Parts: sequence; structure tokens; C-alpha cells
Amino acid sequence: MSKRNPEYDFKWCPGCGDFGVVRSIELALADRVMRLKEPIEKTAIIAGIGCSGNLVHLQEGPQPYGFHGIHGRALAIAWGTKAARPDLNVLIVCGDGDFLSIGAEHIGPQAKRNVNITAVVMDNGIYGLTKGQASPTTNLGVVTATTPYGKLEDALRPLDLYMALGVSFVASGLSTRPRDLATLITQAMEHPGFSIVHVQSPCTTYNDTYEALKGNPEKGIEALAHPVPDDHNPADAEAARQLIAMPGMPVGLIYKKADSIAMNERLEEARERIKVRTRSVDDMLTALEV
Amino acid sequence: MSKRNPEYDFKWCPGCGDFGVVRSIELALADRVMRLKEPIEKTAIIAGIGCSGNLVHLQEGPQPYGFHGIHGRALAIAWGTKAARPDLNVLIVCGDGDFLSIGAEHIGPQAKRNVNITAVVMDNGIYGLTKGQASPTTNLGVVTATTPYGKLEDALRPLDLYMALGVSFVASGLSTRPRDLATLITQAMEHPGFSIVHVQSPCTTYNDTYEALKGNPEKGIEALAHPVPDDHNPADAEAARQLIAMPGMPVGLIYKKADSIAMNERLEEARERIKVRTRSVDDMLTALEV
Amino acid sequence: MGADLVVRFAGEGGQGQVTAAEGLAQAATRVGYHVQTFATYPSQIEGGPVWAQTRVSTKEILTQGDQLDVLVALNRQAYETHIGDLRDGGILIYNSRDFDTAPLGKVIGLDAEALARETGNPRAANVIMIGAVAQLALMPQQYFVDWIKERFTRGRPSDQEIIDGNVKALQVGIDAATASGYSVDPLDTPPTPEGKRILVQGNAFLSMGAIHAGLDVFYGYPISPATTILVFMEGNLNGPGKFVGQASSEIEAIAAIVGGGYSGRKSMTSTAGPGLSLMGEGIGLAWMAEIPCVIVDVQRGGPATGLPTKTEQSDLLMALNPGHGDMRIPVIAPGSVAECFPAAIHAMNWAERYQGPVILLTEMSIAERNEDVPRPDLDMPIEARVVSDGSMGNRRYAGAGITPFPVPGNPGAYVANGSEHDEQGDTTHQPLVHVEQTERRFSKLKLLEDGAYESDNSAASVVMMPWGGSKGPGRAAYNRLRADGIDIGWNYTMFISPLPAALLEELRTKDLVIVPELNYLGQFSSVLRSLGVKAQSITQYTGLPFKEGYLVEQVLEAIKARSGKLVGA
Amino acid sequence: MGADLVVRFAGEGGQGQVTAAEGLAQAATRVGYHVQTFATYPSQIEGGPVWAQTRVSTKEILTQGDQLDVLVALNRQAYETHIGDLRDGGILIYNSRDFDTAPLGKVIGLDAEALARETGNPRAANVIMIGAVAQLALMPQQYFVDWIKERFTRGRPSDQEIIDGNVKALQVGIDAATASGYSVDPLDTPPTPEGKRILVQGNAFLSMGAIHAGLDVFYGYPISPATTILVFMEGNLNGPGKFVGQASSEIEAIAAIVGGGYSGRKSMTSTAGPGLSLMGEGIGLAWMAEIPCVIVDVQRGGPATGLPTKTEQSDLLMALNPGHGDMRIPVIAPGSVAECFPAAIHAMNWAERYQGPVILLTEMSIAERNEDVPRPDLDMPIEARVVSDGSMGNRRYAGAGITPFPVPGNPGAYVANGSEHDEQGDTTHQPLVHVEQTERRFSKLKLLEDGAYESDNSAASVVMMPWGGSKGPGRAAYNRLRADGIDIGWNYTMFISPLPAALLEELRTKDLVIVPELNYLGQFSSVLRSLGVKAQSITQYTGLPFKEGYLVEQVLEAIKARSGKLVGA
Ligand SMILES: Cc1ncc(C[n+]2csc(CCOP(=O)(O)OP(=O)(O)O)c2C)c(N)n1
Ligand SMILES: Cc1ncc(C[n+]2csc(CCOP(=O)(O)OP(=O)(O)O)c2C)c(N)n1
Ligand code: SF4
Ligand code: SF4
Ligand SMILES: [Mg+2]
Ligand SMILES: [Mg+2]
Repeated sequence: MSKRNPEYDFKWCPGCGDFGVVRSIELALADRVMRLKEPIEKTAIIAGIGCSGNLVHLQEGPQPYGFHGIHGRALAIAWGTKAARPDLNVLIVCGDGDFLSIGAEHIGPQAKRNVNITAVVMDNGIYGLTKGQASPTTNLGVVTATTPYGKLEDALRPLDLYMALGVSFVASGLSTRPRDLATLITQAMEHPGFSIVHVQSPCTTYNDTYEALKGNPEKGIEALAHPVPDDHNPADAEAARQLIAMPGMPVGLIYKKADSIAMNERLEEARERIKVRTRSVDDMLTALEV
Repeated sequence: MSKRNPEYDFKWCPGCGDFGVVRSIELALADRVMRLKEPIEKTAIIAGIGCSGNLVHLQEGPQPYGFHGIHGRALAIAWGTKAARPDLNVLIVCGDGDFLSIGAEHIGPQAKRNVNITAVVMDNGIYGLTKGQASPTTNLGVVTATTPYGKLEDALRPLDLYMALGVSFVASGLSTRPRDLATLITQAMEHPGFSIVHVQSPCTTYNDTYEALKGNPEKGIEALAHPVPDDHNPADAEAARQLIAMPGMPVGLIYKKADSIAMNERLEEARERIKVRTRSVDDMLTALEV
Repeated sequence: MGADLVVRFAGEGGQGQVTAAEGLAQAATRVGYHVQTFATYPSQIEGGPVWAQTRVSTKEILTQGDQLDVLVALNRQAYETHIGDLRDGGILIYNSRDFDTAPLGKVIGLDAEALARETGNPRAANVIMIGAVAQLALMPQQYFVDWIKERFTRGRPSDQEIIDGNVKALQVGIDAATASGYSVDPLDTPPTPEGKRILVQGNAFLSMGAIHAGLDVFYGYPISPATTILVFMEGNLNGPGKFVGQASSEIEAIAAIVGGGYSGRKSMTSTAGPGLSLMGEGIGLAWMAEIPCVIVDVQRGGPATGLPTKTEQSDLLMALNPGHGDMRIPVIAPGSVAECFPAAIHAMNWAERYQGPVILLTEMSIAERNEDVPRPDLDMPIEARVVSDGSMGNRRYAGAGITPFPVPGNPGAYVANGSEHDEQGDTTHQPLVHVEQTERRFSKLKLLEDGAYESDNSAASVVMMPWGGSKGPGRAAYNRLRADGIDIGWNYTMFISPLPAALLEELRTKDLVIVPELNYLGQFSSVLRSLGVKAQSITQYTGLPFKEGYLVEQVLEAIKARSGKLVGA
Repeated sequence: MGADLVVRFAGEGGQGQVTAAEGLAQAATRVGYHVQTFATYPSQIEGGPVWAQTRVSTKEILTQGDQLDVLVALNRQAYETHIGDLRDGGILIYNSRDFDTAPLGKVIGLDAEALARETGNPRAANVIMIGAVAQLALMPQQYFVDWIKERFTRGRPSDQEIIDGNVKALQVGIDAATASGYSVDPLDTPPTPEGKRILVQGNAFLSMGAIHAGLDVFYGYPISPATTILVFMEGNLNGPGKFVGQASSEIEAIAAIVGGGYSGRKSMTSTAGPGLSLMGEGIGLAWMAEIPCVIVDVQRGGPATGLPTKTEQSDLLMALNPGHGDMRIPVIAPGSVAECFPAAIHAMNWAERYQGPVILLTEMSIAERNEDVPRPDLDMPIEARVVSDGSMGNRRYAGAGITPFPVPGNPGAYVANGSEHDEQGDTTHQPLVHVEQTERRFSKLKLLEDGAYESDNSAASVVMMPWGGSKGPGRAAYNRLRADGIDIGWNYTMFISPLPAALLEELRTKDLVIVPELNYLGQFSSVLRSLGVKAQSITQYTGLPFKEGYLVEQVLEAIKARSGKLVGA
């Protein structure tokens, strides 16, 4: 139930990681409003469909613009918005199914365009809203509603994919650390180009990975998540690739292209360089007169 | 015009790279029929839409089954065919637009399933059939029908993408060397898992890259294409990644996963292991009797 | 003594309403009654208003029931929302922990949570409520105990403890109801059932029908309310040659079933509206390349993401023409849970018979409700496509009407083609070939015009003809109107397109065909009008099924508006 | 002296037929004639049968012309295919290199390739043919020389040489025709044109209309025959705040224009059938979230990949209901090249006015043909959505009908929502909200019912009412029927849905509405019947436009079948 709208009838389950994500976005936006003196209405958050996407209805405090669209298309909608309105700060929030399964086709194009959008991916390794089917990041062998023999497909490695596609800003976060996550989101929003903050946001109902991520010394479970080492140079793509190839889940800023130029700037530059002349419709018609 | 059907009204332009690709597929299939004593009708070739896809109508000699479907979906159709009929040898032929733009979403899932299909991608860095628009592999700055200021998006690096998605067999070929290409296609068909043979197949009409690929010493143009070094170990994924990160275009077998298990085998194994019991509908109904 | 009992459990998500309704239903079927359940909830995992109800009857059940005999209100909001549906003299059981002032009338206040905690199982509040209802309706306790045992036997060490707690809870409810002194009209003794009956949900029954019809491969992407079909298939469509795959999207799923059909196998996918909207091009491909396959669309509220957990019949226009160009996809729509099994078999048979895609159009209310239905006849004919023996060579698309289907692996290699093509499947743009092949594709629909249909009081010039899930409420209203002496006829078929030829002829002779349907546009009546039938809809777009009473009113009004007077009476 | 000249150039792809037809058209417009071109070819880059024709007339041109005055056959196959269309006394010019025996009648055999080589430009064979045609029709040479100069001036050093060669080739053709002694009826002197005229293709004109209407952003994926719109936009929609993007698929494109519309900008995409089939969910999203945007569908033959380079009017049913759930997307279909400009403006205006998606449904034959049309009036009203000033707070979806549109960046932050939603865009599943919001969405269509329409001889009880590109042939047939004394009426509108309210009323009073349309199903007439109009189609599905003569026959037959006798005459 959101403060804004007590009638809103959706709730996340107790302990759901998404609570931490919404908090971190609230923090990052509040900070942005303060520091940049930019009205919150300059931000538009475009959501996919999933438990995750309900975030746009569940924000507390001052509200940005929102768009809760259709499954898998948040990034494509966001492209349309950002290209039309480069002055807006455009974010998307998606689940792992939404972003990496049905919506996977949209990542490459935005990476190649380097469009200035920030994607916050809430990865719980499961389809939450539809009640527990396997997602691309569900691990091999895991039994879910749709994998009664255990999952027979390998898990996708999202960070590898982002790097191969040339995403110009790649970070990895944890919903359990909303302040750190807020910092990453802030950096992502300020990066000139396409940025992805891939967040581990566990689903307590269908795929509770808290223990695996944080570890449990009593049970002898080692933590999967570990901070990005201090000496990692995020401007070094090769170092980033090596970092994510190591076992475990690095948390922090993985890669940030140094000389990133966002699509809209590249376009302006090209128009300038080529001295594109804008013909009026009147001129076009005159050229066709018989 | 195909031998089989002189009425067929499509022709490739003189010099089109696709002539070399169809030849290499004919060679590879003829060899397969001979060596494995498998009737050619055991092969199904599923085509995308593009100049490239017309290949299924233009084969000379004994004909395999074909399917000329809709733009971007050859791989998804092929999944359906192969999963239903593991006994068939299933190939797809696609253009770069078809496979890497509208159809891009289908690559990851097949890679993760490691479904036993061979994809022959005919990359000409352009949309041929629709008359010369930019494709994902068109280089930055190239002027095409849709990029009057020069292309503003970076080119996709297909081999990087395949490796990041975990495709278990990745090869790179040239349409100008149909015998070598046939050998790669043969290896791909015999690989147990998802195999991609990515072919440079130049479009003489809209994006003639012959010179760039082969070089022209007179004009001081160095060849982009170079053979995979003899000492490259295709079983080594890291070596493969380094090979494709180097400048130029390596030609040959890039990567072949050593212990690749195709989806249908994994499924059989799981059914065996779990001793899945097949209930008849009669049994299901009995369980529901009141 | 009565024929009927309608009980509603209402509260917030997570309070066990659906379980309660299903438990009541199962116990009642064991006694020998007919049952039908219905549930509605928001699209989410936790919380939100949820209600579920069960109708128990000595007679065949057509609707979920307009009025409640018992309302179980688990919080104040539920009480306020639903009390209006309680019939005069009905009984309210409410959660006295949530309410401060007890309402008037026949009411039983229970602090179910506190009582549950006393039984040692704090999650058993809903079982207490069931116990109270069982007692009010004087249904034998043993059946409820059986249900508890079945439900909570999960092969875990704690099973027995949980069962004992729940049995205790049941008793607490029984005692409370006994103490209240209230009771509802006890139900008549159920009739001795003819033949065996099963209790089943629509989606499960549909899935069994498809498997029985010889389904080989299934590819699907999760989406409410179709996900349960995918899950059922994952668990049950196995064995040699069978394959079930979770697709990465609906676009992949439709392409995959086309690939499966092309390979010679029987293939199917299931989805809901948003998925169907993504499948138009692929369905067109199956139409054009003449590939048998079945697409199940479990309708929910639309458009776009719409109302994922509500029921609606608003995908019909899209189903008939899901893509560009000239096509008319065969559509079969079951009208009840009982029809889901044969409808699936018919859909599979049609696909094989005419060699093309068929849409099986069901809806959320049928998909998820439990109904007791006769154990189906497994002798229904199962069809398989005519397969080529290779003697036609590669002339797969020769002539008018169906040709034997060449199965990859066998002689007869051709190119299946989604572009216009000649006999052997090579692309061509010749005008006359397009004419011939278009007529070939449409001519095959003639093979599907012999479907069965219902016709009652066929002399009447005004008929009611609901479709899909509106059949039950429609029939209930029709029965009432006939009992009231109104001269109105009845038609119904699950074969929406092509309509049975004889039915269409019959309908064209009518002065008015009244079509109750759950959408705004009046989709089916507009299709009927385009076919030359004087049809008019009664629409509703609340996300809920029709009520019998509303339909009776609306039909009377339609008749009146048309003729200035009531027909018959 | 004659009013009309129809010339066809037929041969194989690559022989310059389209260029020849366009050159003839351009020169003829300079003389002051009206022109219309038409071309048809297979979906490929090289080879295959291609023909192109030009009609030149002193009067407004309605069809491409049924019969040929001159046929230029560049190979034997072309001769055999097309000779039947040459009128009695027409002239055949043929490639004598390809034919061994000369056919009978008025024939001119030219070894155009050899002659071209002699002029030093082996690729100028088609220009020789143009020269011959110009001479036969006695059109002044100068205009053709001008055309050659314009066409071959490309800023390269070799320009002059190529121009000289072509001028020589022109002369060769003129001389050959002179030598033959044949001529066609020379054309009457063209009338002095009223106002300025332009020569333009449908897709270019449509694009200009959209730009004139204030288009800000365009996202599209290449597909024949819509690609030229994308290419036009890439070249011409530029300047501050403008953006054109090549999408990675139609699914990305539709989502992007919804994002663009949401941002407050005017947005558009263009596609053909296969792309439209992929856009259903996204269009539903725009309908549901109330986002203005325009989708251009340039129809080709369907379904699936179908006939990419042929014309058809078979996407109408899909356009009206492109996705699941209750929606009815506004559709505007231009009936000629001339109408493309205003149709685009109307589509953009409608989207802004009712705040939702609009489909602009055009077709291959209009998209690619050249026509001389009056230079359009740039004073047509341009509309912009009503924009919120923030005083409504976040109540974007409040009440019935349109509400001011909150533009991101300004006060009024809400959630645009494709799920059912309350006033501020938060998801809700309340039955009454779904009822209210559904009615809100449909009520806005009322704002679009005031479109203009044509009505002629409106007293007649039988009318012809073609749509889209069948307007021209339909009107030509109508004129002929009227001239023959048949009492038939005429209606036409580009506003397909919602129809102008007054027109619909008028149509409902008719005994028969005859709808010529290029599809198998009779799509528009079936829609009209569903709206209560007694409509019936004349269909054709060859991939080619109607001929006037065929329509005259069919209309007479329809009238006869209906009444047993001819109306009027
Ligand atoms: C086109 C379409 N297909 C399927 C669905 C059903 N659906 C809703 S959410 C969802 C997946 C949710 O998983 P994820 O994206 O990981 O989000 P989560 O709920 O886990 O946050 C699916 C398949 C839909 N709404 N639309
Ligand atoms: C859904 C859909 N969108 C667009 C098209 C139009 N189309 C046909 S081929 C093609 C691209 C061709 O490029 P590519 O795949 O690289 O093949 P090539 O012609 O270069 O071999 C496109 C966009 C289509 N047929 N279907
Ligand atoms: S189902 Fe999982 S992801 Fe969804 S709200 Fe519950 S815990 Fe969160
Ligand atoms: S356009 Fe290019 S790709 Fe197509 S046939 Fe010609 S050369 Fe080949
Ligand atoms: Mg998830
Ligand atoms: Mg290409």
C-alpha cells in the first residue's frame, strides 16, 4: 500500500528484496533533487510487469512521473521517451524475467546507441508475480513450477551479456544495502550513456537467496556476494571482464566507459558537422512543383 | 532461378556472397548424406526473411526439407522442430538483420538450452532485401538509406555476443571460400549442441566489403580477414575470447565446448534419473474421482 | 429442505479463502452434491481483497449463484463489500477480532485467529470457518476430516500434527455454529449419481483433453490465468517423444509450435490476451504455411496488461483475425469446465483435419474454478492429419483443399512457406497463384462446419445465444424465462468459427438473437451481424461473470424494446 | 484527338521500366497533363518480371487505365503476358533482339540494346523506348531532354557525358517512331491548370503531411512498402527537438512511439502488415494508457510474409482490433496520393484530440505511385493535445472523456498505466473502476465522428462505397454507370472508424451498399454489416488494383442479383 494511494491494492511479501530497491531509488532521487536542484517531475520511471514493476506505485514521498506498461518493453518505451525528451532523467525498473527473457532483445540496441537511460534490474532469479516459474537467471537444477525435473537450461550471466553488448556503465548491487545501492544508482543516472544497475533482490516466497548471497558461517555456506576490490579500475573493460568471470557475485561498480558519449550528443554533433539543413514542408513542396 | 523450379522468380545480384554460402551448404549436405548414409530428407533448413533466406529455394541438386517463415523467427521455429524431432538435422539460414536485430532475443535461450541446431548467419552488414538500410553489424559512420549522417550507433560484435551467451560452438567463415565453409558447417552439424557459423557474405549492391575483407595491397588496404592461428585451441573459451578481441576478423573454428551436452540428451538423462512416471489420462481422471 | 447452498469466504489475500471454498467443494462432492467454485483476487502475491465461493446443489449447477446463504467475512472491508449479496435470512459469520460492533440479523461472531491459536495451529482460522459452515448446512463431518487428511498429507514429519490441529479447528467451528442455534435450510439428499464424477479445474481438464488427443509438444510462456496449463504440461506431458518447453516469450512460443507442427507432431501453446497480441504474425504463418497447431487463449480483462486476474470475453475479435491479411482462424470456446476436455480434443482434431492453426478460447472464470463433472468418455474420436506417402513428390500445396502432409524425414521434401507460394512452396507473386492459394486456404474451413450445437424451443423467433463462460448464467436465465412463460428459444455452440452450418442457417431465420457476453463491444453479436444474423448483445464489463437475475432483466428489456410488448407471456 | 494515353513498359527487373514510366510522367506533367504511374515487381533486388505504366490525361485520373495504347515489351515473356491488354489499334514496341518473329499489327521492332550501345551508353535502352513513345504521342521533345538533365545531374564528372548519351538515345527512339509512320491519337491540349501542381509519391506526400502536422519523433523498422517513409523521415525530420530512429524491430518501434507520446511529443511509426501484427500489444497499451501516437500501415498482400510487393486491402480487420481486449482503434485510409497529405494531418490531429493511437491505413499501390496533385493547402488546422497546467494534481484519468495531458517535467506526476487503473494511474481491479474507465476510453471516440465524406446522387437506394485505394477505380466505374443511366449513389470517406456519424446514418437507410475492396473476406462490408448497414463487397485478391471495367460488370451483377432487374436503366 503506497502512502500516496491507500486504495492501491498491491503489497510485496514480507522480506521481499524489492523494499530495499524502492528505498534506494527514493534516496537517489531525493539526493538528485537536492544536489542538482532538478524538480522530481523531471524524472520518469518506466516499469516492466512483475512484482518488481509495481515499484512505481509504491514510492513514498515526492513522486516522479511513472509509466507502468507491458511486460518486457520498459526499455523500448524509455528509448522513445528519452530520444524525444533528452532533458528528462529516465529510469527503468524491471524484473529478471522482464528484462532478460521477453525483453532481452532491447538491451543490445540501447547499448549500441548508448542512450542515456538507467536500468535498475531487480533480479530474484524467478518469475515472482506469476508464482514461481524459472527465469533466465534461475540456476541449473533448481526446481520451480515449470522445472519439475530441476532446471535443464544453464543460467544466463547478465554481467557477461552487458559487457559483450558494450553497455557503457555496469554495476551490481544488493537490495539489502539500500544506501550503497542508492550511490550506484546516482552514479548511473549521472553517467552519460546507457547504464545498468543489476540488483540481487531476493524473492522470499519463491526463491529465497538471502542466505546464499550473504553466506551463513554456521551452516558453512560461503557468501556469494563480495565487494568489488578497492583496486579495481572500472574504466578498464578487460579488468571488468575478468572480475565478473571470477566465482561469486561482485558488488559495486564494475565498468564505466571513460569517454562515453550518449546518443543524443552524438546526434547533435553529427548534425552540426554535416550542417544539416532543415527544409520546411513548403520548400519540399516547391521542389516537387511541375 | 533454381534448377528445381525454373519459375521461381528471385535472383541474387551478380557477385552476391550468398552464392558461396548456398554452395557450401550443398557441399556439406552432400558429404553428410555420403558419410552418414542419412537421407537428405532428414535435414530441415529453416530460413529467415532477407536475400539470405531465399537460399532455401535456390539449392541445386537433392533437396532437404525447407521452411521459409517470417522475419526474425527462424531460430524459434527451429527450436520447435528440433525439440519435437531430435532425429532431424536442423539448420537455419539468416541474415544479419534477421538474426541480430529483430531475432536477437532468440539467441540467448537456445544457447542456454544448448539445443542441437546449426545456425548459418549470412552477414553482409546491411539490410539487403529492403534495399540498403543499416543493420546491427553496419559499422559506425557508414552512410546507408537510414543513416544519412553516417551510422550513429556502434556496430555489434556478434562473436563477442555468442561467447557471452555461452553458445557451445562458434565459427567464423567467408562466403568466398565455400569448401572451407562447408567444412565448418559439417563440424557444426556434428557438434552436439547449439552451433553458429557466422559468415561474411558481402552484398555487392549495398555494402560491398570484398576489398575490406580480402585487402588490396595496391591501395594499401590490409585484409580484415585472417585465418585462425594454427595453435589456437578451440576448446579453450578464454583463448577464444582473446582471439576475437584482437583487431580483424578471424576465420575458422573459434570455440567448441568440449563436454557439450545437447538439450534433448539432458532431458533424457533427467527423466531417467528422476524415473519420471508417465501417467495416462485415465489415471489422471481416476485420481480426481469424487 | 433446499436444493442449493451458496457460501462466500471474503477477506484479504493470505487468509485461506480459496482453500476454504475448495475444501467445502470437495467435501460436498463426496456427499454426492454438485459443486462449483469461483474466486476473484487482485494480481499480486500477498494481500488485497480476495473472495472465493462455493455453490453446492442437488442439481446441475449453471452459475456461481447470485445470492449468498452464508457469508464468511474475515475483515470489515469484506463485510461492507459483500453484505449486500446475503439473501434475506442468510447467515453472516464474521471475524469478531476485526469488528467492534456486531451487525444485526443471523450473525455468528468468531475470533477465529484466537480460536485457531488455541488449537495449536494459528493458520487454521479458515478451517474453523469451514467447520461452522458444515454444521450450518448439516453436512457430515467425516468428509471434511477426509479432505483435511488428503490436503495436509505431504510426506513431511509434521504432517500428523498439522492434520490433528486442523481437525480440532474443524470441531471448534462446528461447535460454534451449533451454539449459535442457527442453521440454513438443510440440503435435500443428493440424487444417486449416474456414472462416475470428478472434481476438476478448467485448465487442468483442458490440458488432459489435449494430452488425450495426442499432444506431442507444448511450448509456453507463463501468464495468468494460463500459467497452470504450462505447469500441468511440465508435470504430465512426458514419456518418449514428448516435450514441454518454457519459451522465453510468446513470440518464441508461437514460432516453436509452428516448428513443432511442421515437424509432423501435434503441438500447442497457451497464453492470455497480451500473449495472443504478440502471436498474430506467427498464427498467420501457420495459416499461410498450413501447419496444424493449437493456441489456447485464457481470456482475462484487457487491453494491454488490463486486469490479469479478472474474467472477460473480450479477445474474440482478435482471435478471429489475430494478424494482418486475409485469414479467419477457427475458434472453439468451451462454455463450462465440463466442456474444456472435449473442446481441447475438438481443437486438436480441427488443427489436424484442416491443417492449420486453431484457437481454443477459454476464460479466467472457467480456467480456475472447480466443478464436478462426469468422468469424460475417452472414446471420442481422435484425428490425425493425412500424411503424405511421398507419391505426390514435393507438391505439398497442389490443388484446392487439403493435401497429404509431408513429414520431414520422409520423401516429399518441399518448402513450407509463409510467403505466397506455388505448389511446391516456392515463393511466387503471380496474381492467379495468390487467388488459387487464398481460395485453397479458405476452402479448408468447410471441413469444420459440422460441429454440434444446442437448440431448444426452436420455433421461437427470439433466441438467446450466449457463448463461452456466459453459457451457464445464460442457461439459468433462459430456464427462468421459460418457466415464466416467455416464448424464447435457446441456441449454443462451442464452435464459434466456423459456426456449424446448420446453426447459422437457423439463426438467420430469427427475428432477434440475444447474445449475453462479457465485453464492451458486443463482439460476438457484431460477428453474427456481419454474417447476416439479427443479433444484439447484452454486455457486462466488470471483470466478473453474469448473474442470472441481471440477464433475466436484460433479456426482458431487449424483447420489450424490440416489440413494444413481451413475447409470449 | 484523345483525352488519354496509357503506356506500359514491361520486361525483367533491371531494364529500367520504372525509370521510363516516371520519366514519361514527369515530362507529361510539364506539358500540363495529369499523370498517374503504377509499377509491379517481385520482392527481390534483381530480375523477375517487372512492369510499370504511366497514364497521361487531360482530365483527373482515377485509375491506372484498363487498356494500353502503347505496350513496350522488353522481352518475349513480357510480350506474351501483356499483349492481351493492348487495345485494338494500339501500338506495340518490342525488343527485336529478343524476338525472332515479329507479331502482327502496329508494331515497331527495335534492337534497343544495340542502338543504345551505338549512342555510347549501353544502359540507355529504356530512354530509346521513351523517345519512341514521346514521338508516337507527339509530346514535345524538350520536356524529355529536361527530365534527362535533371535525372542524370549528380555532381559527378561523368554527368555531362551520360546526359549527352541519353539525349542521343532519346533521338534514336524519336527517329525510329517517326520512321514507323505510326502514331497514337494525339492528346488534346491540356487545360490550363488551376493553381500549382506537384508530382509526388504517396509515401513521400504522407510523410510531408505528418511533418507539417508537427511530428516530433519517428521510430520505424524497414519493411516494404513502408520503408520509404522511414527513409524520408531520416532525411527530412530534423532540426531542434526532432528525432528519427531506426528501431531494432516493430515491437521496439511501437513501444518507442508510445514512450514518445507519453513524453508529450507527437510521435509516429510506419510499417506493413507483418509489423502491424507485432504491434497489437503496444497499440493496446497506447489505448489503455491514453497516449497519442500514429501508426502507419502500408498494406501489402498477406498474411505472414505474404506478397511484400503487391497491393491489397486486407489489414482492415486487424487495424480496427489489433490487440486483445475491448478496443476500437481509429482508422483513416487515404484513397489516393492526393489524400495522403491531409490523411496524415487528420491522423495526427485525431491522436492529439482523443489522446490515443490512430492507424493510418494506406496501401502499396498508393504508396509507390506517382501522381500529379494540387499543391496542398498548408492552412489546414493543426491540433495539439490539451496539456495539463498541474491544477488537476495527478488526476490524469479522472472523469469521463478527455482530461488535460500531464507532460513529464511539469507538475502533475502520475503513472501512465496499461493495467486497469484509478484516476491517478494506480492499478486497481475494482469492477466499477473498470466499467468507468472502459466507458471513458470509448467515449472519446465520439470526438472523431465529424469527419468529411462524399455523397453523390444521395436519393438512390443502392450506393457504391469503396474505401482506400479502390476509390479511384470505384469512382471511374461509378461515373460510367451513371453515364449509362444507372440510378446508383456514391459515398466515400477516408474516415473508416469511427465513420462520420451522419454518413453512417445515411448508409443505414440504403437498401444496398456495394463495397469494392481488395481482399477475400470482404472486410469493410462485414464491418458495415456489423454496424447495421446492408453492405456487400466486390472483392478481388490478385495483388493488383481493380480495373474500372470489372467493377462496372460486378456492380451491375450485384444490382441484378438483388432485384432481378437493373436499377434505373
Ligand atoms: C506479454 C506478457 N507475457 C506474460 C505476462 C505475464 N507475466 C507477468 S509478470 C511476469 C514475469 C515476472 O517475472 P520477473 O520479470 O522476474 O518479475 P518479478 O515478478 O520476479 O519481479 C510474467 C511472465 C505478461 N503480463 N505479459
Ligand atoms: C516483421 C517483419 N519486419 C520487417 C520485414 C521486412 N524485411 C524483410 S527482409 C529484412 C531485412 C533483411 O536484412 P537481413 O536480415 O540482413 O538479410 P539480407 O537481405 O541482408 O540477406 C526486413 C527488415 C519483414 N518481412 N517482416
Ligand atoms: S512473490 Fe517474491 S518477488 Fe513477489 S512480492 Fe513476494 S517475495 Fe517479492
Ligand atoms: S541486394 Fe545484396 S544481399 Fe541482396 S542479392 Fe543483391 S548483393 Fe546479395
Ligand atoms: Mg524475477
Ligand atoms: Mg543482411
